[in-house]
Amino acid sequence: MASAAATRGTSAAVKVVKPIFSRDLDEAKRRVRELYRAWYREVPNTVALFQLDISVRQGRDKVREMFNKNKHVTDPRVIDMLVIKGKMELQETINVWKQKTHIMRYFHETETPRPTDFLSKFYAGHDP
Amino acid sequence: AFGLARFPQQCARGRGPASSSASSCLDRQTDISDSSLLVKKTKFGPLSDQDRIFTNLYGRHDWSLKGALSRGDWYKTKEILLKGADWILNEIKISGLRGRGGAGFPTGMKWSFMNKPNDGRPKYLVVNADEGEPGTCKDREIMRHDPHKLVEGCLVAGRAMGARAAYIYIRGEFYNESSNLQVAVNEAYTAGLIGRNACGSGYDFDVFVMRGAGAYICGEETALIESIEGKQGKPRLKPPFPADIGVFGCPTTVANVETVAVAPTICRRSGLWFASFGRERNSGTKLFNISGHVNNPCTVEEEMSILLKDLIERHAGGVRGGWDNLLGVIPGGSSTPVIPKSVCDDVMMDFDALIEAETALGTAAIIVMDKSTDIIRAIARLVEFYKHESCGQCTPCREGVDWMSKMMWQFVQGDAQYSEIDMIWEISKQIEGHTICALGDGAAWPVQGLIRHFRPVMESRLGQFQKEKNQQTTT
Amino acid sequence: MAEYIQVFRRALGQLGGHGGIRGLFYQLFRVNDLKTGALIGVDKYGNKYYEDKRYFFGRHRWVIYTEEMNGKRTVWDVDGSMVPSEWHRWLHCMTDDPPTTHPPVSRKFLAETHKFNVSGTREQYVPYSTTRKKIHEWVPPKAGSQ
Amino acid sequence: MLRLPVVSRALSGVAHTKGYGAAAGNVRTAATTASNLVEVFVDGKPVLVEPGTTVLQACEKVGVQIPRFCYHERLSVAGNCRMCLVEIEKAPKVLNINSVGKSTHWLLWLAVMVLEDLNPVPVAACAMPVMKGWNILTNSEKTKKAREGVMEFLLANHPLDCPICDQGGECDLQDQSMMFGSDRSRFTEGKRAVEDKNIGPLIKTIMTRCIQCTRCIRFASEIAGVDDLGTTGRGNEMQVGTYVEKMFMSELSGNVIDICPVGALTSKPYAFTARPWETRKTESIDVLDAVGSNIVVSTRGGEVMRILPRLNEDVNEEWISDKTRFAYDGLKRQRLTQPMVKDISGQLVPTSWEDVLTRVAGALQGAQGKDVAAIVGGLVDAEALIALKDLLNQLNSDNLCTEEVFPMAGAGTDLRSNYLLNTRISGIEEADLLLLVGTNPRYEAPLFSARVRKSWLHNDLQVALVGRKVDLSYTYEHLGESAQVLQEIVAGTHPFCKNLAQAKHPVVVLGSACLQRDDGAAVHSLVSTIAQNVRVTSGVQDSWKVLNVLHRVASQVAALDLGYKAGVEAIRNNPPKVLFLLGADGGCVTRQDLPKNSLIIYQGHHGDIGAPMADIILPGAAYTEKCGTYVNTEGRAQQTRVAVTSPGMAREDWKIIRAISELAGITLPYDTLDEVRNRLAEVAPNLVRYDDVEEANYFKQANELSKAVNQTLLSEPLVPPQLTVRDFYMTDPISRASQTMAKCVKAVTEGAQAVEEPSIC
Repeated sequence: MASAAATRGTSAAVKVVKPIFSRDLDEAKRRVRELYRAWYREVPNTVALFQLDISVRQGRDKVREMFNKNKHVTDPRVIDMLVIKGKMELQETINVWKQKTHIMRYFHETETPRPTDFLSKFYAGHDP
Repeated sequence: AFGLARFPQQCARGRGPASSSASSCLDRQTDISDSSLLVKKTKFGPLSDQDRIFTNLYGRHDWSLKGALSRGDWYKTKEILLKGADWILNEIKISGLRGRGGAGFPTGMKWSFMNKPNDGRPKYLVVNADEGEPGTCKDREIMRHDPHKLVEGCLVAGRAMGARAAYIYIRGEFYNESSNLQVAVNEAYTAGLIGRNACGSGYDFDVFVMRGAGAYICGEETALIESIEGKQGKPRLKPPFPADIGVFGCPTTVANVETVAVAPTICRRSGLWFASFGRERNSGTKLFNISGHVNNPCTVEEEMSILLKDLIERHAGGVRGGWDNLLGVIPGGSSTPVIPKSVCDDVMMDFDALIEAETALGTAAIIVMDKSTDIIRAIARLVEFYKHESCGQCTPCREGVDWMSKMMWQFVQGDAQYSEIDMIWEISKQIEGHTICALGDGAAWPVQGLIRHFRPVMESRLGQFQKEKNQQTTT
Repeated sequence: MAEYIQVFRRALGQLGGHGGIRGLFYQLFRVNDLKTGALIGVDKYGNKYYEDKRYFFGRHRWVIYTEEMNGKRTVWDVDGSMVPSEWHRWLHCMTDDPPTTHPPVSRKFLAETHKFNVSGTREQYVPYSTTRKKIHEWVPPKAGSQ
Repeated sequence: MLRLPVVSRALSGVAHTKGYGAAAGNVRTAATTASNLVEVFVDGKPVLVEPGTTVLQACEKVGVQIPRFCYHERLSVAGNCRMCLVEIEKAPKVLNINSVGKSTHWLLWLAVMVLEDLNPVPVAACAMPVMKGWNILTNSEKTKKAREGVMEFLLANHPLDCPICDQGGECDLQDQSMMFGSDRSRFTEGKRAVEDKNIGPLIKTIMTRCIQCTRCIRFASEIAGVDDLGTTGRGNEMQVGTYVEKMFMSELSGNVIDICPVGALTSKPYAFTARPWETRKTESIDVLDAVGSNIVVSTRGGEVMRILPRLNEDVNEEWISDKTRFAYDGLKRQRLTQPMVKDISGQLVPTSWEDVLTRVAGALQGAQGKDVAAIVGGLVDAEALIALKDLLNQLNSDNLCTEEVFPMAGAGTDLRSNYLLNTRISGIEEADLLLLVGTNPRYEAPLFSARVRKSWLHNDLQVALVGRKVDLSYTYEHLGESAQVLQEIVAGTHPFCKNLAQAKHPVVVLGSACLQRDDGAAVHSLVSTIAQNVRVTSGVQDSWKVLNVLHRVASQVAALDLGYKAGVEAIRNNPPKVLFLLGADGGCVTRQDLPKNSLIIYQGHHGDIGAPMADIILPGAAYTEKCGTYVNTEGRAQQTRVAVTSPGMAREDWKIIRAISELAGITLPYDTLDEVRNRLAEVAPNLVRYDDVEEANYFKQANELSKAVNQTLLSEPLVPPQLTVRDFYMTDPISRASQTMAKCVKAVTEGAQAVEEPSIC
């Protein structure tokens, strides 16, 4: 429903869309800050609880990085959605519904980029 | 003894070249002006000797052409043929003749189905002489003692439907019958009665005798056609009906031996004469085969609608040990349901009366069973027969009859539950009407008749068995 | 005081037992431990087997590996499987009779020359697959066969 | 056996055979006019159908499926399973008395009469033609009861071995007993057991499971044309079998596996390997003959588990040949999985793509013009063909040949009409006379042959054959063995000319095997002249095509469309330094034909005949592993799809060629499949119009040109290469690698018993 509403919103910009939580960007930002704060405070617990081989600082840096990844988003509806997802992650972390590997997956190096030109694709393997 | 005693008279009538009534009939166009025939009959039988069609039923006389001529066969056949198909059909229709093979379809109507515009294909008459129904022995008597009646009947019936040839499909076990029939056909060919320009009427007609290999199912008309064509004798689907696509893909009518054999006599003596016997819609004379627990088993020609009791007492010398010793009767060959004594007391032997009694006339093969009979075993044996003779083509018959047979033998032992009586009733209902041909029905009906009238017998058998078993376990 | 003397004596014993300061350090770096004991025997590869009952059970028997075995230099790269089977049972306290006093019964399944464990090397045993091969590749004919 | 005398078919309307309309119904006949439609009701819903439509078909028309076992729309109606019983509610008798007497109406009337008598008996929907005003009750109490009863009987003697039955999951009996059966069993007796029969290495029989629907028997006698199967015994002992212990020897035998509604006939190679719900199905095209049968490739875990037919009325209906169905195990054997080069000792050793491509590119750079040549085999897709052609053209070479020969004299391959099956496969159904020249369609194109048989059976197609006498599944007039017969026909001195002159829709089919001969051009010219003459005498419209060429390999039409030269004569005459074999396994050019220092590059998927003589081997993808365009003998472009990834380091063919071109410095201008197909469309637009047949024309002109051919006819008889079923099974690298096909050959030559049986089940 939400996505349908979102598309409608983009097609007719004048039209007031139904908000998820936040009525405007400021409110959305407030929610983001709240979430960030919660994560920031949770990191030491997480490191201890999961016996992670990282320092608290590294954990907080990662949180910051994850938030920064989406800093270009301006649509309050999208922000709200991301906040919801972030809260879900947080809850899963606090309740130890995740396991160590799931946490460490945030620190996983990005995979090697796929080859783009024909010949390297050919050498790399089957590329349907 | 009663049936046989009348022979001299019969022959006396038959010896003349033609009876007066026969010749008169040919000269007039039949109409319903003869008011004497409109009087409704209430009493049927016994048949007087001059009204018998099959005058050499017991083989006391010469069956060959010479004897046949002396009994009035082949008399004025040419004139009958020259009267044309419509006249013959009209006579048959007036006579009210119904098929004698079991189903009782009005013969006149059936034959008239063949009278449609010619599309270039020849038409055929197929005579069903595959008489395999247990208890039935009427056609064989005709074929071995009066084969010329059949050959002439083929010609007349063939003319009525414009057939090019007749195939007589005779049961493989009937060796002597087929020999006699073949001889009769040869005689008729030699005498110019059939073949090219049959009887000098300008009509070409061939008769072929073909022997089956002894399968009961080949008595079913479409299976018979398949068998003639050289395939496995398995019934075809209808439609298309044989009248449209029959033997070798050509229009075909399949008729019983008796039906065909009475046709010339009907034409000679008029349909009204034939219609004067029996009740309305059940007219004519009929060959009855009485077998089982009677003092004198016999095949006898009798008027339709005769009382069953009358028939048994008069011709078969009564039930062994007296009428009160009667347990039940299978009135129309093994596939018809059994009727108990209470029904037998006053039932008339014709199509409609027996339908009302929830059985059927069938081939009019009366199987009499007295009180010494193990009726469950008798029916079980019949079902086993049908199991053995099922062609295996369609599911309900193939699987159901086998199942019924197994269950029936358990009932004979008594080794079954009471609820299984209802179950076998249901199974028989699942078979009935769901098969390609009527064999499934024929296998289901005896079981249904048994349950309908002899359920207490079955239940007591089951109880008996339980009791014995309990005794054995306690001791 | 006597305690210190005891310690001193043991230190001297270590110095003597390992062949002076140099030997002591060599031993320390190589074995990561300094122990002296009775030399029970030397096998044909040069592994030396010691026993000192003063240590508690489990530590009282040890081996100082040879420096070169089966053509392999084993100064630093030692492996437990260098102990031949006849010494193995004594070393692991399966028996108190060393092969020096009780020579082992020779068995035909015992190798003449003891082999190292080949796990992790090219010669290691790899169980063959019992599953069907999905693709059977074409094997080119041997050169000159056609 | 089934072919009825002509008179019986004179009867108008529907009553053709025992099939009664249903079998005849799928033969294309002139459409009946809409005016005499009959209105019937299905559960009260009105529907207009043609007279003679069966109850089952009428129900199908409104989307009501009647359960059935024995009924199959392409087979005659047996009506023996009785599963399709439905109750009929008849309208008050509305009989037009005037119509009685006309045969068809008369028939209907009779049926009404009989029904009147038998009512209220449910009727078998598959066989009963509808009457006006009938209300078909497909869901009434009586109908349900009848179905349940039949179902109970069927299950009474059916073993409960679904867990070990290969039909499980696609079993009609399973499905329908769930839908229509009772929820409990009352059968306490012992079940019947039937001995299994060995009917060859393809079909596994578990006869206890048989429900005697006789579909297989009818398929064998009607479609396959071999009366091998039949029933023995009566009643409950009735068995389906081959009468005597023998193999079910038909090139279409595998189809009985599909039509068997239960697990009585299952696939032997597929036995106990997979379940239908765990396989992934990919719709694809068969390339083992030139018909281009539509198939479904079932795969599991990157492995082809089985191949099933896919419905295409214009090509294969719903049948496929045994080679198509069972040769898939050839895809797993003898595969080229990594690039190889010959080392100094002359031994082929595996290497890397980088290495091998550099070598090939280097060799190509060093050879220009006529020093480079390519031969393509029979299984190559159009994408690879165009890529290879572009590559060689960049090198200024035009030595591109196909292995199959096609005479270039006269119009040669310039006019498409010369080398296509112009009438199309489905067109055979409308033909009334078929002249086969030097071909054995039964084994060269089994599904074309099945179509001919269908037409022969239902439309009185007259067939004549010039060439070696072969066993076809229909009768034919044998006109003679040698090509001189053709001359006589052209000259009008042959007695068969009379028949030709009378034909209304004649078809002449020339087998591609004839064209391999030295006098191929002359034969083609003669056949072209016969076709042209017959076309004039028959007076058919321009849309009717007479001349046809029946190819044997899948790639030929696409190759000719793309401008490949047919035949390797040019290469033998002018041996190149670098020879590129693209799937060429016919062995037309051997190393002896080439100079000592020449380089042979083989690209393909099987180590068969081409690979051992190569210096460099480039592993390609087989037809189940690539998305490729194939054009069948009709000129119909169809595409295969990727069902599994190609094994090891094998790559799609066009990609290999594209990679070579880049390394050789002459980069071909396409990187993706779509771009290759755009290039295809530039060269031959019909190749990318999938499932469409581009019509060919200019028959007359082609014939005119062919008259210029000045070749003497050889006196040898025209002998197609596949004479018996033994020759059918192994014709290409894939089927030659297949063990199943090898077993078939063994079974055919030594009897079914010679092939060892797995002792399971």
